[in-house]
Amino acid sequence: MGDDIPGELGRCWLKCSEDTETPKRLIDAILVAMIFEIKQERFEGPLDLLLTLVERRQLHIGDIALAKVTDDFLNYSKDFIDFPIAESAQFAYVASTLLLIKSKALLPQLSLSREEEESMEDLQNRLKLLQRFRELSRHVRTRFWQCAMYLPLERKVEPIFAPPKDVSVTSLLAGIRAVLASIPKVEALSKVAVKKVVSLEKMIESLKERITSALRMSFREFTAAHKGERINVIVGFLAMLELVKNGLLNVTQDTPRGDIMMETGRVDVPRY
Amino acid sequence: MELDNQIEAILFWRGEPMTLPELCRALKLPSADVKKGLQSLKEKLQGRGLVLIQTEDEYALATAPETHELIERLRKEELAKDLGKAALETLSVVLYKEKVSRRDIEYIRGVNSTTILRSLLMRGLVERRQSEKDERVFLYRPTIDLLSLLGITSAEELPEFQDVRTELAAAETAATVAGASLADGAGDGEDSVPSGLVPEHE
Amino acid sequence: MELDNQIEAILFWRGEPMTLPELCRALKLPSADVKKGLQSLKEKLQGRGLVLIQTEDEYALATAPETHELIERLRKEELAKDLGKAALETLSVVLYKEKVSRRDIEYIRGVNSTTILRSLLMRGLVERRQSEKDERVFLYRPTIDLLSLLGITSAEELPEFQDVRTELAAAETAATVAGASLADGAGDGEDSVPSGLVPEHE
Repeated sequence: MGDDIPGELGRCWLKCSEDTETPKRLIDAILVAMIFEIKQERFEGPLDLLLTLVERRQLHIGDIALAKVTDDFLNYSKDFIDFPIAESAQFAYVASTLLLIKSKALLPQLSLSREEEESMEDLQNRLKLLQRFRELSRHVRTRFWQCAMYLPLERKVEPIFAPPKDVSVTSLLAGIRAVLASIPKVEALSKVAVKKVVSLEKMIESLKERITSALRMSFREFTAAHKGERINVIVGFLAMLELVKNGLLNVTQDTPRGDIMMETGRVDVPRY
Repeated sequence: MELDNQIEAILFWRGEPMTLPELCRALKLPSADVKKGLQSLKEKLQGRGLVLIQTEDEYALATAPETHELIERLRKEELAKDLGKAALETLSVVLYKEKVSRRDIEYIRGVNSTTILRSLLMRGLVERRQSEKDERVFLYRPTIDLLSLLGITSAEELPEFQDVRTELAAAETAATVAGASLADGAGDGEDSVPSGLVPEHE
Repeated sequence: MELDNQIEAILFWRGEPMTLPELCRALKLPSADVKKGLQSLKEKLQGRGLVLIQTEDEYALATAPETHELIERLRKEELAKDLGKAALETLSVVLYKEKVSRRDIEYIRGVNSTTILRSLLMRGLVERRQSEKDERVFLYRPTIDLLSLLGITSAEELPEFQDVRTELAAAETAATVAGASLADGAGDGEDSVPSGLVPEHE
C-alpha cells in the first residue's frame, strides 16, 4: 500500500511498485467491502466518519492512524458529491488535512508551514475530543430515565385578567414578524455560497496537463499558478504524490527544505 | 423508601388534592397504611415551608401559612409585570393561529414554551381547551378579554392577518423539517417526533 | 420564618424552575443570602420525598429519585426513550461543559448542529441564553428538566465530571490557538452554515 513507500526525498526517486494492478484490485475490493459496510450508517459529518474509521481499526488517534484511514475516508467522501454544499466542503476540508498528514507520513522530510502543522494537530485534537464526548454520551444514555426526578405537573392557576401594558396590535404584529423571521429557512440553507474547494480529481487532471506541456517545473510554480491558496496547495501536493504513486511522475528535492522538482517519465507510456 | 416520602412525592408532583382511595391506588397499599404514612408526613413537615392539608377526605400539600403573605405578594407582582419579548411572541402565535397546540407553538418558536403559556393563562390572555378533533390535544386560544383589549372582534381583524397566515403555513413546513426527530434515522416527520420529553397533558 | 422554608414554599407554588435573580427579587434579598438559604434547603431535604435540583443559576424542586417508579407509573404519557447518537452527543457536550456556544459544539462534533439544537431546545432539554461576557454570543445550557430526567441534582454529579472538566480546561487552551487558524478556511460564515468547519457566530 502507499503507506509503505519509504520517504527518502532528499535526492531520491520515488517509484511505485512495479506491479500496480494486483494490489490495487485487492485494495479496491477491500475498500468496496468496507464502504458497503459503512454505508449502512448515517454519518454526522466528516469527524464522525473519521472517528468511526479509526475506531473500527482499533487504532489510537495519531498521525499513523489517520494516514492509514485516509484512503477509506476519501473513498467514502467521494460518494458524497451530492451532499449539501456546506457539508461536502467540510468533508473536503477534513480530506485535505488528512492528505497532508498522509503525505507527511510518506515523506517525513516534507516541510510544513506552521499553519499546516496546526491544522493537522487540530484535527487530531478534535477527534480526541469527539471520542471523549462519545464515551461520555454513554453515561448520559444509561442514566436517561433510569432514576428520573420529576418536576411537578403544571400548577393549577385561576386566571385573573391582568392586561400587560405592552400588549397592543402593533406589538403583536412585531411579535409574529419576529417569530416568522427566526424560523430556519430550509431553502436558504442549501443555497448558501460556500467557498469552493478544488476537488482532488480536478487537481490531478490539471497537474497532468501542466507537466506534459512543461516537462520540468517546480512545485512552487505550480501552486502559484493555482492562486496559492492553502487548500489548493495541499490538494496539489497530494495530487502530485498520487501521480508519483502511479509512476507518472518523478520528484526530486535537492535540499531538505528546497523546492520540489517534478518531472514526467513518459506520461503516456506505462512503466513496467 | 419510607411511605411518607412516597406520599410527599406524589402530592408534590400532582400539586392538587387527592382522595384517600386515589392515594391507596397509587401506592398499592391499604388505607390503614396510607393513613399512617399521612400522619407521619404531617409530623415531618413541621417547621418546613410546606404543610399537609386535609379536608374531609382529600389531602394536598400546600405552602405553609407563614409564607402566605410572601406568596400573595409574588402573585400580584407577577400579574402586574410586562410580558416581555418571548411572551409577546408566543401570544402573537396564539392570536394569528387562532387556536394552536403547545407542540405547534414550540415547533414554530423552536423553544420550549411551557412557562410562558402558563403565565399567559394566568393573566387571562389565552385559554386552553380540549380539541374537538382529538380529546388528548389541548388547544390554546385568545380570550375574549384579550380581543376586546386589542379593540377587535376576531383575530382576523389583526393587521396583515392573511399574509401572516400564508407565511406561517409555509414556515411550519420548514420548521417541521428543521425540528426533526431526536432519534436516529431522523427526518421521518411527524411520526418519529418523540412525544414525551415534555409533559403531554397541558 | 426561616429562609429555606420561604424558598421551599415559593418553588412549590411556582412548580417550575426559577433563576437566582428571580428568587432574589421574590425574597428581596441579596444573592449571597439566597444561596445560603438554598444550601440549607438542600440539606433539609435529605432523606425526604423531594430534592432540590440546580443548574448554574436555576433551581427547582422535584420528586426524589427513590420515588421514580411510583411517579413513572402515574404518568400517563408515553416517554420517548430513544435518543439518537447525535442528540446524546450534543447533550453530553452541553452537560459536561455546562455552557457552550453552538460554534464550540460544532467544533467538537464537526458538523452543523443547528437542527439538533433546535430539537433539543423545543423539547426543553437545553436552553439558549446570551452570554454574560459577550452579548453577541448565545450559550446553550442544560435545563433543570434534563438534569431531572438524568436523576441528578446538578451537572457535577455526572460520572467523571471533574476529570472531564480538567481535561477540557487543558484542551481548551490548545483549541483556542488552533481554532483561530480554522477561521481562514471557513469562508464568510453565514449564520447557520459552517462553511469551513465552524461558523463564525451564532
